[in-house]
Amino acid sequence: MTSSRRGFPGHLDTEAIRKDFPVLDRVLHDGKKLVYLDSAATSQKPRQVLDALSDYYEQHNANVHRGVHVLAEEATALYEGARDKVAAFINAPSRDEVIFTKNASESLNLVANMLGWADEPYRVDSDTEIVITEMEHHSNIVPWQLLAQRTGAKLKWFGLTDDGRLDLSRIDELITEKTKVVSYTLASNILGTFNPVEEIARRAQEVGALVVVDASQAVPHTAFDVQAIQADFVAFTGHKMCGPTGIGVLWGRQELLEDLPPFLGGGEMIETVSMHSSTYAPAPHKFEAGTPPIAQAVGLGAAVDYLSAIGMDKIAAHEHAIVEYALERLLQVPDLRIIGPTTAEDRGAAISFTLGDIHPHDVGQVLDEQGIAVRVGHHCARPVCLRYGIPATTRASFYLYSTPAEVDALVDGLEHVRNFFG
Amino acid sequence: MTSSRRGFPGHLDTEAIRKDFPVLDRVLHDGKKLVYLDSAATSQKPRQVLDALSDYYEQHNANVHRGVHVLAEEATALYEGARDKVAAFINAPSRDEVIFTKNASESLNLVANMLGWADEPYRVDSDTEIVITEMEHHSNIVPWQLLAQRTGAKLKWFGLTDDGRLDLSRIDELITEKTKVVSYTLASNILGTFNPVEEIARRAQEVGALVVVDASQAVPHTAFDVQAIQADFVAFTGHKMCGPTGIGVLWGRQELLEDLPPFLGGGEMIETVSMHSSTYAPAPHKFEAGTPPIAQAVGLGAAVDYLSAIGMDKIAAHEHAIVEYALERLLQVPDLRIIGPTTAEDRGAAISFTLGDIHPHDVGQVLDEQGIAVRVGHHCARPVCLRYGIPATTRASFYLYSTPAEVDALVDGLEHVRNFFG
Amino acid sequence: MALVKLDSMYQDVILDHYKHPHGRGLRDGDAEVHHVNPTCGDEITLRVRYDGERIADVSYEGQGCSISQASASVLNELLVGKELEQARRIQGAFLELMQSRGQLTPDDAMEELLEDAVAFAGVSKYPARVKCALLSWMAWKDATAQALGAGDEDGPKERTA
Amino acid sequence: MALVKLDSMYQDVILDHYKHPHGRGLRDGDAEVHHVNPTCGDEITLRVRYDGERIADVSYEGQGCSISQASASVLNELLVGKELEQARRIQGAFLELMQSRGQLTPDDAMEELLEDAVAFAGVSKYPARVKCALLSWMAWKDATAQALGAGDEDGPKERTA
Ligand SMILES: Cc1ncc(COP(=O)(O)O)c(C=O)c1O
Ligand SMILES: Cc1ncc(COP(=O)(O)O)c(C=O)c1O
Repeated sequence: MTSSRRGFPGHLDTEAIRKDFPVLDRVLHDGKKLVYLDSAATSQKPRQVLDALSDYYEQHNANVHRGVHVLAEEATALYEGARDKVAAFINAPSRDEVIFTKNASESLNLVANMLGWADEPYRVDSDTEIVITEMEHHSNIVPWQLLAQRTGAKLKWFGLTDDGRLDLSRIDELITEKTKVVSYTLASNILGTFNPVEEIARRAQEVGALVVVDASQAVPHTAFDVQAIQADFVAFTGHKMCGPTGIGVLWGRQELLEDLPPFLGGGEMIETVSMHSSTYAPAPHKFEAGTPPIAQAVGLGAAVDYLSAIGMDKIAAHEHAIVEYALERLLQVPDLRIIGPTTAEDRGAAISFTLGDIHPHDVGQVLDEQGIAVRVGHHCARPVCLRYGIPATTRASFYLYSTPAEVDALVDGLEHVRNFFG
Repeated sequence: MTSSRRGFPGHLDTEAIRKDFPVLDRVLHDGKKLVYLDSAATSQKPRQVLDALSDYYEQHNANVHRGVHVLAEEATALYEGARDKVAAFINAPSRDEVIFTKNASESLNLVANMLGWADEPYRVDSDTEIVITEMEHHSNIVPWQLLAQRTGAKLKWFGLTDDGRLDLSRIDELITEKTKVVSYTLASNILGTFNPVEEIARRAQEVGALVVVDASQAVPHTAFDVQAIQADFVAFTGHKMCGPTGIGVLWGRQELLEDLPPFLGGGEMIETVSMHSSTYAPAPHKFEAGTPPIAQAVGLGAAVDYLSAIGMDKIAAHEHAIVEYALERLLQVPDLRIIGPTTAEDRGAAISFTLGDIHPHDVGQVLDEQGIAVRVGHHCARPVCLRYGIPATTRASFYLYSTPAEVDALVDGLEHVRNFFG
Repeated sequence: MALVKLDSMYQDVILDHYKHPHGRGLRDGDAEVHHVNPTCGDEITLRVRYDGERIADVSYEGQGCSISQASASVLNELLVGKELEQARRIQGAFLELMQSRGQLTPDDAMEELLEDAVAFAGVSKYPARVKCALLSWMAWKDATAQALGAGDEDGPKERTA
Repeated sequence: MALVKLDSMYQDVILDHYKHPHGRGLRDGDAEVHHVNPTCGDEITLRVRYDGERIADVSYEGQGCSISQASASVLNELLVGKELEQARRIQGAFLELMQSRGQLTPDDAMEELLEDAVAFAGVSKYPARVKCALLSWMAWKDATAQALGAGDEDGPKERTA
């Protein structure tokens, strides 16, 4: 492939894009410019999102839904407008299917708890099974472990192939008539793998299991359509898609949201309350107890506008090119082993690797001294490390503002790491 | 009492304080300056808090806890530094007792769920009782109703006296050996009442019940000491105390946090995860699943700094004076009935009232046209409305930036409302 | 004090209906529903009586603001005596007007159809109040479905929003 | 490339211990503990053997970064053969140094007490790495409590942080 330090011809104009992200001008350690390769942990935020936050607080701040005064109406319109934007961004059939949570973890816990407290036919109990995969983020493992413990349900999972993909060979034994729910990640935060939707969805439908998709590492990076992925629930998180911290999303099919019980109780989620009993508001409000993350939803709406204006297809193409280039260059580094797919096919913008037997902590530390920010550790996906017999990985991850020059800096930095511990 | 349109001599310099709050310059409806009397719903935010948010996102944004790079270390230090500030603000014996949630509602649900899943001696089940009060916010009613439904426990409550105070006369029958938990609000968001701590705590201790305090309307307004109120858990919310939306706090006694099970599962809250089982991190992390509200915690830390610099005692004295003046003037408005205590003793900065049989919606709308923002409705405390046989109230609420001139504007506005519907 | 905007919400017609409601009180009916507006606590109990396809009576009782009370009064005035089909047309037009966010200026046909109800045009600019104006109309629709057997079988629904 | 700051963390002494660890491997002991650092996955299994109040052996096996590995090696070198009281003093001084956030310059007394372990002074500036440096020391403390019967009765603890 062709590349230059100035960007990829035909792809995103990163020079212009980077001007939108104030933090990318940050200078570290005696004059080294920040090379931020940790977007899979959290993305940076463009000026447009920060301006939306300031504008909200400086002009319109009020609590939502219950007010007849101007600020309350404006705040409500902004908050509910953000819901419209997110619904459009993921092509949700109805805006009422978009629930704002605090992060993807809450979204996934919300589903697990709804199913634990549900009536039939949804109820997860001791006669039923839950299926996940070995490449899940802890946030899509622990909620199901807790549910299994508390209901007596059995937790099962797909294993992984040596090249970092789901092993679907025993799918019919894993997903059975007993399976009530299958929850899997669309894109792995540690391996980078994009998982196949069709096969899992087909088998789940065959046995009547609900499908939950953790799209935390997918929605930020590619055009996303909830109607295309054949899921019943989809979780993702604002801070990884140019939005603020403190906001996540759960999309769910309307009829399920109507049938399933609430999770958190409190203000906003009720219809009428007496000391003896309460009835609940229709979704999405049923699942949004208390004062919602108002400013954060507004910020996420601005992030969605920002990403849409650039174009999700263009962002995906840009990242694909970066990943292709990065894989090519990293594979030339001596002793470097990629943990996950080694080609850019069906692959996201996170690349994990080990470097000889230099511990990732040490790799990360020496890179940091050169201004290069990568993540090291098990990336909240420890079972993947166990599976591949490694304690941890170093992970470089890219986004719309990443450049080939940053890939070059990483490769040079790794050379320095090898010399240091050589 | 003496008062003037310029402020109360000896109390806060509102002219200076108001300059910190950009939204207070907002002009509505053909040139009317905003008179914001809805701080009990949510407070406005000072420039200092907005600057802390911008600074975080523009200079330090990264995910916390797992990074060895500079931004990750800075973000972690800022996030954990906010925990230190909040711990100091409420005089917590240990910083590890401060859990960040998304709002007070989540904090209260967290406690209810911990107790539902706990082992003995904490477990709430069908042999046990839960005691709340009739003046709770829905966020301190519905979580306990859900817990009672799901465990079979019995829910009981303190009634109210005609003058808007807790009726403690039958306390020994209400709180019994069967009572596992007593949860009550320190300050009512609708009546304005400050509740007595001693009597409830004494009786709860006698029977060995845990005490949960909803301090959402207290912490923003008065010097607060968790050690003085003899509680086991305290919940409050950032957006009512000059902080951002999207952040709440649960304080809990360390030994309880150690013994009680987690609620939400996911990244950050674990110690070690395998597909078969997981162990959990010590508190507070055990209760903070997923990427926390990082920027929002930082903003709350700045809010706490801001309030502390002014002085919580001064803020309380200022509000007391405003409330005294407001009660005096409101009681002179014909047909106006205060719902709640009619004197400023043991009373917070929220005043609810009805105005003849003009519906609060109409009161609020006509006030809004004059630039005056009050809240109308049941204020998420519908049982209080039922108790006093009214459909709703109009509520004016004050904060450190409120002035006597705003009280005068309210009283003039109410006069206009009466003429309009007269 | 300039109250142009406000006056456009609180039209004299509305204040009139509020102060002198038509057909208030509960009388015999074929079906009864109870609706609440969870965001503000407005409540209405409403009964319909049909004479074949003709609306013989709409009786109601409730508590709420001037907008929700006046709207119920206007509903009674407009719908009682009408054939169901015509009543549905009126209800549809009122819904359209209320959801217009102040963007719709009623034309002659609409004015003729809605009569006094056009006075609510100004309310559509206030999202928080639209639900008040619609409360009785949603209750009527629900009660009608029940009375004529077209509704679901759950009995009175508690949901409006 | 200027690596002043980094060099102050990765002292030659540390790199030396990392590349040539002392006393690594598991041997007989009176108690065994397994500690993990949840924030990064570093792990250590550590055994102590006592001869009265004298530390006869500290053996260990684990995986982790240079800092945690070197720290275990230094621990072995420093503590084996010492009396418990003296070992506690050393552990206390090391803890103090590690929690100093780079604010503490070891004085002569501390240098004498800590020997090679003073090389970790630079690590204390990196909060994320302090836990790595302390992992084996916390494990030793825990194992000692168990071996000498002063610990709680839960058996091996899984907690470090
Ligand atoms: C007394 C009281 N408790 C709880 C809450 C709930 O707070 P939040 O909506 O931030 O969860 C509120 C405010 O709405 C309140 O006034
Ligand atoms: C695949 C995946 N799922 C879930 C999460 C959890 O997201 P959050 O921490 O925002 O809850 C993350 C990110 O940390 C992730 O990468």
